Amino acid sequence: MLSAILTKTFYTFISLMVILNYALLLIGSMARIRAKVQGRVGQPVWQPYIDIIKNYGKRTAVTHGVMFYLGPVFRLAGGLGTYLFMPVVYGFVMFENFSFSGDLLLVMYFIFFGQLGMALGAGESGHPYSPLGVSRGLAQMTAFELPFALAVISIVAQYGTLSITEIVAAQQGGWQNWVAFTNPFAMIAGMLAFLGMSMQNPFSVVIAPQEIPIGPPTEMHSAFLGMLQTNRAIFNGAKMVLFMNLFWGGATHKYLLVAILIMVVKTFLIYLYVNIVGASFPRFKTEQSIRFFLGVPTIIGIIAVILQSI
Amino acid sequence: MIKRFFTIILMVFFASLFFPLVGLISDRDSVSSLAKDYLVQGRDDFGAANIVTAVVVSYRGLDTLGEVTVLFAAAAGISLVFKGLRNEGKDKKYRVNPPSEILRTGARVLLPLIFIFGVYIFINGHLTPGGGFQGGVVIASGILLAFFAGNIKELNHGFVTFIESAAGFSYVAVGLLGIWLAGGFLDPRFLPMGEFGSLFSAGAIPVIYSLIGLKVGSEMSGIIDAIRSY
Amino acid sequence: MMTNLLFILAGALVLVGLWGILTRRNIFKIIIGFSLVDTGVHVFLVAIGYVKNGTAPIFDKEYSSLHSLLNTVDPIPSALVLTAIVIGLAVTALMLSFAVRLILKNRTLLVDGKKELKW
Amino acid sequence: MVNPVFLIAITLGFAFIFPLFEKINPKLSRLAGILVFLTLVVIPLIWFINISNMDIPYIYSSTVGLPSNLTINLAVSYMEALVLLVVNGVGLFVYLQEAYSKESPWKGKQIILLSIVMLGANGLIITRDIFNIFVFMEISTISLFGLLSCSSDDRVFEGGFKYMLASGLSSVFYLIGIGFFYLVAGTLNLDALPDGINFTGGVLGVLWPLFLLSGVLIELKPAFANGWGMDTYEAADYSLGAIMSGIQATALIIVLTKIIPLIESNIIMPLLLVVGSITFIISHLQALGQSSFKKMLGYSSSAQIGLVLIVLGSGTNILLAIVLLLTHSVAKSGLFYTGKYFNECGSGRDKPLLVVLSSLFVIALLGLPPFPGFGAKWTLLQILGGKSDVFTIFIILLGSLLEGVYLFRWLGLKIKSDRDSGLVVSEVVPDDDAIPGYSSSDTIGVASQTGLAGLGGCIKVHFSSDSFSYHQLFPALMAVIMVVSGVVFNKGVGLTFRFLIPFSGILFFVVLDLFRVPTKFQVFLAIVASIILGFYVYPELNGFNTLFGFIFLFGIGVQFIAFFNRKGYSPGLMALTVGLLVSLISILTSKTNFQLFFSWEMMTLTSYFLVLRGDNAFAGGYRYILFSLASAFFILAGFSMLHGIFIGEYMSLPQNLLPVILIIIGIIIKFAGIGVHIWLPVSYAEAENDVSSIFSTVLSKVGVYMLFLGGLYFSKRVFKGVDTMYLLGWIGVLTSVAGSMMALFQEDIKYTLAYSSMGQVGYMILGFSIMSHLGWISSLYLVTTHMMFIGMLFLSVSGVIYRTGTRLMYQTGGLIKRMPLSFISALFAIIALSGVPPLSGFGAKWLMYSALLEKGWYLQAAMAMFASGVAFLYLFRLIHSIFLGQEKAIYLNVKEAPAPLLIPQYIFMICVMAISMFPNLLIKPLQTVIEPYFASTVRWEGYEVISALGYWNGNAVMYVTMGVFIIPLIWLLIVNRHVYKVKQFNIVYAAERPFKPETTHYAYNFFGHYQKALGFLVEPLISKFWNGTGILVNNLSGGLRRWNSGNPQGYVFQILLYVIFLSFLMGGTN
Repeated sequence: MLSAILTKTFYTFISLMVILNYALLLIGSMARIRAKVQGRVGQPVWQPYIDIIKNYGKRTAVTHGVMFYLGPVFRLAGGLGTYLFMPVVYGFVMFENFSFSGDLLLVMYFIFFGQLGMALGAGESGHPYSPLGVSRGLAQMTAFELPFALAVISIVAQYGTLSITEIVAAQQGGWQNWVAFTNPFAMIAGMLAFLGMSMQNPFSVVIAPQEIPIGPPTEMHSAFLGMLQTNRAIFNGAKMVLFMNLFWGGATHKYLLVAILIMVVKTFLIYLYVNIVGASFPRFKTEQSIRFFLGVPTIIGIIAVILQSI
Repeated sequence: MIKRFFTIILMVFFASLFFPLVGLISDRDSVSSLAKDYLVQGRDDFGAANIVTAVVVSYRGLDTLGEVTVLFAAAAGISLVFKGLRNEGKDKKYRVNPPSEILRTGARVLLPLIFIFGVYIFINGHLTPGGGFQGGVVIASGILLAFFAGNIKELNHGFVTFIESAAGFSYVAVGLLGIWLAGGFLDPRFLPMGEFGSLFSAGAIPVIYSLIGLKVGSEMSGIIDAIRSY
Repeated sequence: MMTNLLFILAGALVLVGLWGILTRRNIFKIIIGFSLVDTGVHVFLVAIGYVKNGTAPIFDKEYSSLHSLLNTVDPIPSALVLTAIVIGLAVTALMLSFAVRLILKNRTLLVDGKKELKW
Repeated sequence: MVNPVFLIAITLGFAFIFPLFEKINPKLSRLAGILVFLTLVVIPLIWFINISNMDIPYIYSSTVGLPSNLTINLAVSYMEALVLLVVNGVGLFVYLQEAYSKESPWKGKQIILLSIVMLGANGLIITRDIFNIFVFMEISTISLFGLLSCSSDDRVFEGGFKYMLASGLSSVFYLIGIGFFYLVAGTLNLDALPDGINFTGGVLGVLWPLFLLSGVLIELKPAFANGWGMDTYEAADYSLGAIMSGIQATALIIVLTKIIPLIESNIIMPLLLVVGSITFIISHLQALGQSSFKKMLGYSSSAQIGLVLIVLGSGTNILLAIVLLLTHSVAKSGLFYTGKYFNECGSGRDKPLLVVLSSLFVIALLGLPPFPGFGAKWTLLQILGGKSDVFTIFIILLGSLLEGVYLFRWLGLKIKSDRDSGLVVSEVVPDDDAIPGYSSSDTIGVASQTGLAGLGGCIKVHFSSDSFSYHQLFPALMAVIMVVSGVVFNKGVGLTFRFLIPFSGILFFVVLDLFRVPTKFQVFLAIVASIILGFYVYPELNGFNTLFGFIFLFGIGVQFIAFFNRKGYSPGLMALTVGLLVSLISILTSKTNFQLFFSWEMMTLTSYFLVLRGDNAFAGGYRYILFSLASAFFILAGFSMLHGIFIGEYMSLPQNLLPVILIIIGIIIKFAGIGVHIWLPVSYAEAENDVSSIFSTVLSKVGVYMLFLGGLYFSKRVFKGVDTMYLLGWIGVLTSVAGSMMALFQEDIKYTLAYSSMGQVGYMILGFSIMSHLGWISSLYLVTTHMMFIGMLFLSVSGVIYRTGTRLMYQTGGLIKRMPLSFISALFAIIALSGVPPLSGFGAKWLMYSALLEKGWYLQAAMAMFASGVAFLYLFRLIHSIFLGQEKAIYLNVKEAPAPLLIPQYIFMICVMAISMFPNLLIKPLQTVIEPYFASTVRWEGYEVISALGYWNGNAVMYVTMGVFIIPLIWLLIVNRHVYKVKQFNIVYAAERPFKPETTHYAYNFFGHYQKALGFLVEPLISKFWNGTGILVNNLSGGLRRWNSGNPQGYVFQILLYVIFLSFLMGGTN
């Protein structure tokens, strides 16, 4: 029993390290690519590491109250949880995480956990911009949840299971078995929803990071911000892994390293896609993005569901 | 105009309801079986020469009691109506012209006759056409005349009320006596039947009719007084 | 024959009375109309009691053989009419007294002169 | 045995002798009057007892002591004795009220006339002679006219004159009718008449009874020829209204029952049905638009008579008609008197007894329990349903609903507080240019949503010196008698004694109120009572009933603790709440449809009065009761077609689709499905806080219970090719979307919560309608857990409202520092409610989605997910606006919510946590409950529940969550050792200090962008629809009222028209 728990803890640690480092590098490299596209030099690839370490290293911090203090914890717990309830690499116990605790529905709902905690922490700061960002973020979230949910439902209908592992298993045997090709409408709806989920450019009104300090993390600094950044990496990674598992056949190979490599490639491409879109389109207002998600992506999602149910 | 038109249509409808119905009936050859029973037994049952009276006072005595009550209630109602008016302070006195000589003299001659006639009518109700109501109304007409001729200035309310109450109550009491002494409510046969066709015959029918006469007379006088004193 | 004539009379009285109620605007005329209707009904009731060649149902000592007994008119409608007349009288009297109050209050003889109660 | 003639002799003798008597001694004569009127009650009572004990069909008396065919006869049977008892009782009541009235007591002629009125009524009831009926009819009308003239309103002469014309005409018709009857049958005796009738004159052969019938019918004031009566009602004194509708109309109906056998039944029955239906509906509609209370009651009387005519015409048991008639008689006269006292004293808040009485009379009038009219209506509808007479059922229920519309409006207006505008306080965000927040303290207390005056929402009832007067004693006595007789009668219809015992709890608490027992002590007793009730009913419950019994008892029992927060007296509060609990439990223990419906209506009524206790609750209560009534009537209509088979025994139920649809529509209204939801937010929001909490936690589940009770009976019914459950499922999911969307845009926190609970109930319905094992589990799981977390949330919010005195969220802020315990409770509730793992709410979501996907209801699943996302939005807004953000200056000294409010929250929280950790604590029992209905489709592996599609291990989720939460927390604590707490305004604000908290607190119109995007979805179209319906009905009412133009000649015209109308009905078109 004890050894099992220890093993599990170790595996979890490995799994987390992999995703953390990978996601940080991914963010750093993507920032650099984007800078190149815009004709700038850009930050070094390891800049996210620097930021995180710097933030954790700050000696003074101010707090606005308990909830403010706990907000980043909630947020990080949400990210970690989301990640840990998913199998990362199909077929390896080490990267199975805690996916036995629950199925796809658990993952989808656990996303809210972090959102809520963060929102609460931001709310207590008393800065008006924080709840403003929260309200925008939540509003967008409900909107892109709909096409995403439709896509997921379509997949569930397709394979008759809610278990992520089984969904991945069902996609094995060649790219032609991937959901992206067996159920393209679901994939389109899901990938459109993913744009919103990753809060990149057309849908970046939530944090609007570079211009003015608005958005939920307005008042966050030092270790709080460090945690948020850690989470951002893990959470992003988790989301991309989720999408990879759902639409792009997951990552599997008989050798673990190859499997991880496959995951890296696939998630990189997914992230690249997000960034290409982000670099190409201007930002939507909140109501515009809500209308967008409830428009075409939702219709595509409905088509996907209908196609699966008949 | 349109109202008239609709009224006419309504009338036509009514006529077409009523006339065809009555048109189905022609003169009857005999009375109904119930009436036959009354005619045959009426004399033996109550010894009343006037069968209508027997029906009114005895066979359908309850109707008559009700009839008295209706009159009583109407009198009470009318007095309340005019009392309300008096209470509203509209008691401006109309100047009443003094009665003329002819009226006064005529009244002096006629009044006793009227009263006697009234009493005669209700006492003889079981023998001849007439009865309590007719007699009572005749008496009330005498009172009216007396008012006009100035013979009475004010009606003695206590007295009238007393007559009214006592007569009414006695009527009910006579009815109850019928239960205890004879066959049923308002059964007049607890008094001797007497000789057919004479004044003191037909059991309590003359008594009842007298009570009715008194009551009606006083009620009608009350009504006259109520209207007059406004 | 006699009965039918009386019926026609009764019907005519009722109709004339109703006409009066419906078309006259003077309250007293309406009440007169009502009296006419009432009278018509009384005539109708009396007519019902009519028997061909009947006499009044009042006996004297001689006039009491069974045959002649049955040659009278029906006494029941007469009795009913007696009651009905008195009741009609009471109603009319009360109606008149209400009319007096109404007229004094509205300061008009017209029945629809001042409608304070409606709907 | 007493001779019936004594009734006449006594009243008449008294009337005749009274003038003399009064001259001698006024006081004594009035006492004698009591004696006489009492005798009038006692005599029928003796008859009644004797007839029922000794099996004598009749007490017969012929006057004059001659054979009965020669004279006028009087007869009293069971029915007459009963009617006499009630009518004379009302007479006694009127006498006591008027002869001993405070100002202008009746004397002299008035008392005489009153006894003559009684004489008339008694005579009408006992006589067996058609001409004698005429005499008594005239007696009663003429004596009434006499009494009319004493009214304080001198318009009465106008009304009276019209009445006289009408009644004169009707007596003319009646006389003509007598003539015809005598012609045809040769007798006037009612017992001999049917044998004597042999009139065959072709077409006319059916028409000749027309005049007699018209005479009686017109006196009964049927619509559309009743304006004269209504005008009289308006101007006449209250007492006369009571006489007219309580005594005379009743007696006249008895007359009608006497002449019905004289007319061929295939003519008279349909005629009565038509006439009754027209009167019932039109009069109610006309009553709807009345501003005069008396006239409204007048129209209502006319309509009630219409109902009795319907019953007579439908050929069902005549006793039902009599029971309805008598209930009406007593209730209406009682209502006339309470109306009178109300008019003398204005608002009813400080007249508790009067409020109670008028409520009871209104309830009795509507035929709601526990009054006899309820059992009678029930039986009637059962009989009609058995005959599949849908049209008559429809008419009866529609009319009753219309009646509810105006009676409850009146009642609500009387009960409402002085600051209640009677309108629904604007629920949505005001225009952009309105300045949110308050600029000075004087705005507090203006809007009812704010206002520190409403602290604790205590109803301010003062027992002033004139709160009770001995005059109200008689109506009270009447009400008590009615309740008792109602219980007796309803017991006869099908309630068992044991079933009724718990309801005595209401009485018990009323008595406590009368003795001024403080609320706190009553609450204690109530808790004890609910425990006793639990033990008492536990053995009777099984399956669903146990579960719902737990929810009801535990839910309400725990929230009783919150009532400890009340100070002083809250008259009626505990009686009503305990009544609500008892009715809910009785719903569970019902074994027949009748018991079920009885409890259902009791539940409706007690909860309605609980709503009305709110300070601004008129509109809410009004909507609540109207929709509840409509719902109840739909259910009633459905029940009436089940042929008496209990809805729980679905196996033997008939296969007819109509009752299913009717019952389901009723239930949809009750759980506020989309389209019929407008009653819910207002009533939940405007009830007192602790009461709304009970509503939202417990009462909202009762509709769900009904669905489960009907269970499989509702399923597999195909409506136009679509499974009814499929439709219900869509209604459920749309309700949840609508509820969540509307909750999103409320500034008023209670509205938010109300809409939220509407949305959540939508999920429960969705789960039920899936009709699978998993679906039912999800529904029941949500039912149970929702009770807990909405209770936490509502009570937490109650604490905030209690402390701050405002319901508008943006006015508060930053309260986390002042009310941390409330915040924690709210936080947990929100996590659970929005379905975020690891708390129990996720279990509900998981079960539901699994069930939906298993069933293949994909689009519904997506909608449900969307709705739950929206739910997350408003929940965050709620907690943010209140507890986070900037503190307001005036709330700096706010204390933590009082303990009575906190304790139940934490009890619930413990339960929620337990269920979250160990979901099988709840799901396992649910499985056993559902076992008899569906085979299990989930299996268990330890704590892991596995469905056909997926799996969920609540225990593991909990541990993982704790792990991923605690480890970063420890990390943060290590890294972040030096933290400084900063002051409120120490924020990154462009290096400036923000102006003031009101402008810095981002809370007002929180989801403005959402409204811009999707606001069109929450356009109040449905409110507009219902408002439009209301306006339409009002206009209809206005139009119909205009028919009664007030012109005497117009009324005569109407009467003549009516006779012609009757002739058409009788003779057909030929």
